[in-house]
Amino acid sequence: MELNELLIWARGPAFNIALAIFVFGMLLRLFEILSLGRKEDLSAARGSGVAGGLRTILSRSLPRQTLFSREPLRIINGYLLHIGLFVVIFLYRPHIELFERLFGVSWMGLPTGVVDAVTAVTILSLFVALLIRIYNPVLRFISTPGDYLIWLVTLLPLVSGYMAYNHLLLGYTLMLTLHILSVELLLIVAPFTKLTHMFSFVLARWYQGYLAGRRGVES
Amino acid sequence: MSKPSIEKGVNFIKGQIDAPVASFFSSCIHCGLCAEACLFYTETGDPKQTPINKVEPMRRVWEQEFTVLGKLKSMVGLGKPVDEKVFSEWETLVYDGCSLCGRCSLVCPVGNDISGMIRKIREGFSAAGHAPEGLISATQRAVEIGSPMGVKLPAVKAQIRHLQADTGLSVPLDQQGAEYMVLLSSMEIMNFPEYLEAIARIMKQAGKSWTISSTAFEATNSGIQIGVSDLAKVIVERVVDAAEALGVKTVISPECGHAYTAIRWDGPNLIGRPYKFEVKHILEVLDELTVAGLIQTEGMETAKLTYHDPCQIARKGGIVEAPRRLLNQVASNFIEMSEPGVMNWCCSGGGGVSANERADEIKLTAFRRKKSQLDELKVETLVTACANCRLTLEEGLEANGMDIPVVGLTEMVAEHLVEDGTQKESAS
Amino acid sequence: MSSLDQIEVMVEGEENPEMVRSVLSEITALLECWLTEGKPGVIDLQGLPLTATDYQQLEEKLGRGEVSITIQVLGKSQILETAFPGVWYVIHRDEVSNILTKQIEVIDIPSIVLSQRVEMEQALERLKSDSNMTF
Amino acid sequence: MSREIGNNPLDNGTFADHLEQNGVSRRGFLKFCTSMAAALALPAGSAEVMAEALAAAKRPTVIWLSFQECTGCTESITRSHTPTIENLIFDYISLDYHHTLQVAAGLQAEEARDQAMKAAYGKYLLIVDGAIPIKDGGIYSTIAGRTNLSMLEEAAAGAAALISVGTCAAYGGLPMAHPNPTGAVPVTDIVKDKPVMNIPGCPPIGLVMTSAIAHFLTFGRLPEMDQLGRPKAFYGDSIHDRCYRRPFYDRGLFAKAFDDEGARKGWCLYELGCKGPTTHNACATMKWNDGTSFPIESGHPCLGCSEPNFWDAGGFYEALSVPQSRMGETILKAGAVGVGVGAVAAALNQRNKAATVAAQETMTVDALKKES
Repeated sequence: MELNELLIWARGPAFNIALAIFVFGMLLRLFEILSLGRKEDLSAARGSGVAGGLRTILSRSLPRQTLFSREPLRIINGYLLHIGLFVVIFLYRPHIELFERLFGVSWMGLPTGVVDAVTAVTILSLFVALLIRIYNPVLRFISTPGDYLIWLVTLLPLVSGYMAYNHLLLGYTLMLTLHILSVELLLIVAPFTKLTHMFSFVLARWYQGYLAGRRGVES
Repeated sequence: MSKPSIEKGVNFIKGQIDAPVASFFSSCIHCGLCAEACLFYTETGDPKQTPINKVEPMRRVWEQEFTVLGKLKSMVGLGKPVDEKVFSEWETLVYDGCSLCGRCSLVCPVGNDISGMIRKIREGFSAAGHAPEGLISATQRAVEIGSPMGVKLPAVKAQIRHLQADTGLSVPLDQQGAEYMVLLSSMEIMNFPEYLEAIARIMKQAGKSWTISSTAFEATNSGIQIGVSDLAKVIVERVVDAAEALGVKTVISPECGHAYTAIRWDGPNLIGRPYKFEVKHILEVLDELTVAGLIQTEGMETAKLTYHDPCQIARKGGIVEAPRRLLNQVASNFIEMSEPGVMNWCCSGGGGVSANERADEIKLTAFRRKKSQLDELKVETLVTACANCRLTLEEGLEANGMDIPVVGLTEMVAEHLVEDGTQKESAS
Repeated sequence: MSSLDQIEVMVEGEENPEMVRSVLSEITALLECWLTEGKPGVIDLQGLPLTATDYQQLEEKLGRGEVSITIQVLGKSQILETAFPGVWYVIHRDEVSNILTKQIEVIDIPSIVLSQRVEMEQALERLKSDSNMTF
Repeated sequence: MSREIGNNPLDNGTFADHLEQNGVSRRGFLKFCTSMAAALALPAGSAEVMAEALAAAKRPTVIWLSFQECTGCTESITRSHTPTIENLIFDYISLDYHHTLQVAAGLQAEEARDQAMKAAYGKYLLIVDGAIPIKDGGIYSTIAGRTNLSMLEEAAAGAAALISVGTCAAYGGLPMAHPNPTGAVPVTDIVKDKPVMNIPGCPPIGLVMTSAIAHFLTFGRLPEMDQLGRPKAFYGDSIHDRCYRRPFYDRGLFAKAFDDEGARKGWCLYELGCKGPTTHNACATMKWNDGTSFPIESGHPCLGCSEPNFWDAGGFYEALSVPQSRMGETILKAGAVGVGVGAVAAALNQRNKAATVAAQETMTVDALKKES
């Protein structure tokens, strides 16, 4: 009986709390970043900063040839992880239902079986990422406990969702509950860890792209 | 004047943190890809040389000073310190292990300008008394004598006299209202006098009025390399004052990478206002003059040669096509190095590394990257457009027993100018 | 009361040859077991997630044999031999023709067909007392 | 079930005798056992074992107590007006007390219950439908002046086992739904020392109950149950897993309105709020109304009526993946707080930085040197 109560709690009050913390935290972080300001660049511009900023926001999604040839595995794995997360989060019908409720817009989903397979690939890519983090000397050196925390926090919703759908280990209801709770954990943790990059990468790319754009440099 | 202190260092780092820096630290997910772009990592294999690690002290200051979470962490004693030990440990990473080449910034998937942050963090390290001796002395000479290598006006005048005597070319000094004001780097005065000759010949053929300022002939700016904006400002102001007093239209930055960055991009921000004149790199000017048909070249270098893009000129300065147009005009066997243009590998001596004797060893280790690039090509000549690159390359090649002459592009163009036969003969 | 089962419908739907194939392979295994060890086998078709299309396909595969038996007890029961001797459909319906169970039995003859000893003894007694009667 | 209760002439006969008297042959009996074994998902070959055990089973006493309920469960179980095979069991048991079905009323009825309890003390099967209010001493539901609570406690003391029929008895159901004004609780909150089987549903399927009783008669114990006390044979799978519309779910084809193309084509009802994935019941296989259909087949999403707290689990027409919280409101409120706190943090940051920059001395060459 406690199980269903837990599901109701997870879908109700707990989600509210997590969503509130997520929204609050992300806004706080945004204010913290923007408040530090940026000095106006007084040098004579050779190109457009705005165009450069916008271009870099997009262009940084593609790797430099030189880097790709040095680290193909890490880069391909990064793509798998991020595209996988995108598909799993935004192209799974039940999730779209949530976004529709939230934003009032809906879009096409993918067949559940496809999302299921993508989930498996995404989970796999997370484990590859972990292995790289452990075995690559640079990554091992620069990794902090926070990096391993966000790895885990990202993994949990994927695994619980996958296991719920495929009826593994625990009953569907319990797994669904764990899935929702793990997503809530992710929402709570995100604003206060490196997961902020889900939004702040736009700012970072914009700032560097703006600088490069003014100098007429490809970035 | 207070002495350097850790507190001062932290405060200077703090003062450098702006919205871009905050967004960079918020976005870094420790993917480690920047290391793969950094020759100080690829050639040493030392994880400490990972670019983002070099700004770790700045990240700590940012987190503790400008984020609520960081303040909470500090309150419960979880904040990581930024103390004497940290400054000592990071000093070599910040100065010796970075040529501010900016390659890391270009590969970062989230768009972090890491090399820009290393430039910023040096403000704190110099204020904390943790700048390298070599750079301090160079800066002292630049501020007090006027040139980091201690070159004074008489030396320049002597060179001008030699040049005029040898070639009959005139070199105007302090000519009011000239179109161009030409800057030199100390190295060009001391090591590569060919540059001044080349300029004189080119200007003569193009029929442009030009001048050298007796109060601001030096283009290099050690303040930028050591990371002290206040001193960089002092050095830039000399050039600005001279150029505006002479009423020149354009100031030409010499074949020197960081000098170009200092005068072209940083200068107006250091003095807090836009210039009343334009700043162009010599390669830009040459390209313009060639396109306008004001200078013509003849004959071709037949030697197999390649071009080394100086980081501050190409990756950070956006001048990539001009040198190639010029080269193709005077060389018939020009081949590209691997990863040319914006993604070039640094010579290993930029960003103050070459002025920092302590970094000699790591600089030579890092040079192996350039060496292997050159080994692939087997060229007879190496062309570049930065006196500092040139010196570093020459040293590196020598240390590796490689016999490849390094030539400045401006000189090479000058050698092929269409002139009357006698002069041509004597020049080549 | 009529059952929906009695309405003739043409089944349209997704084909799922996997299900039918796995049922057939289980039947094969059971028949082998009956022939070698003498152990009868049962498959409860209703316990399997078979669609109407699957049923139809299965029926087509199994075909019809020579024997078909109808038992009238607590509703109609049908015992049908398939084209594979030893493989039987045993379908029990209730008084209003709703299907109670639908099974495949693998045996020489489904036990429900056999007369029970107790009842045969009772029958014998009835016959004996009947034979005393005169016509 | 139109027989007289509490006055059965076959008090001492076995089940086999009972069948024989009703003209059911051994074949009929075997058929009955086959269908029971199939319903209970017992392994193949169990029908014969069951037949042997049942043949010798003694007629059990059954007492049925109804508390906070709507009689829907009784309606469901007695819905069939034609004699079905499961009725064989109902015909056989000695249903000694059921206040809706029994002929007796008032004192006479209560006496019948007392008698039955005394006569079969420790051996009878107690069936309960409805939740039990316990707030304020249980005064919110009484029968013949006695609270449901005391009646249950007394009856449970002498029961061999209990069956909670319907979601109210099993998990509290509607009476226990928020805000639960009467303090209703399920049977298992009160009876802790007897085996209790839950047959939830609003209402549950009749055959499930019959099969459970048949199991009790055959094996002398309740069938295997899950963590929520439900017989696994019937509640082991979720509606979703046994749903004939499941292929549409897998292909991502969903009806989005009750009258859209998807609905007409029979696509999955997940987005219309179907609780099939988290609901365990046998509707999808056993179906309702003599096997005619079940809610999803009739185009309506599963409400999840056989699960605990189903009344409080959010809107019936809300997809399972949609949080049951006012997300828009939460975002606005949290956003407002975030902007407020963010503005304060931003102001502090700006002051902090401005003060730092203002306090910086202009750097000179001498300031670079540690010792001089």
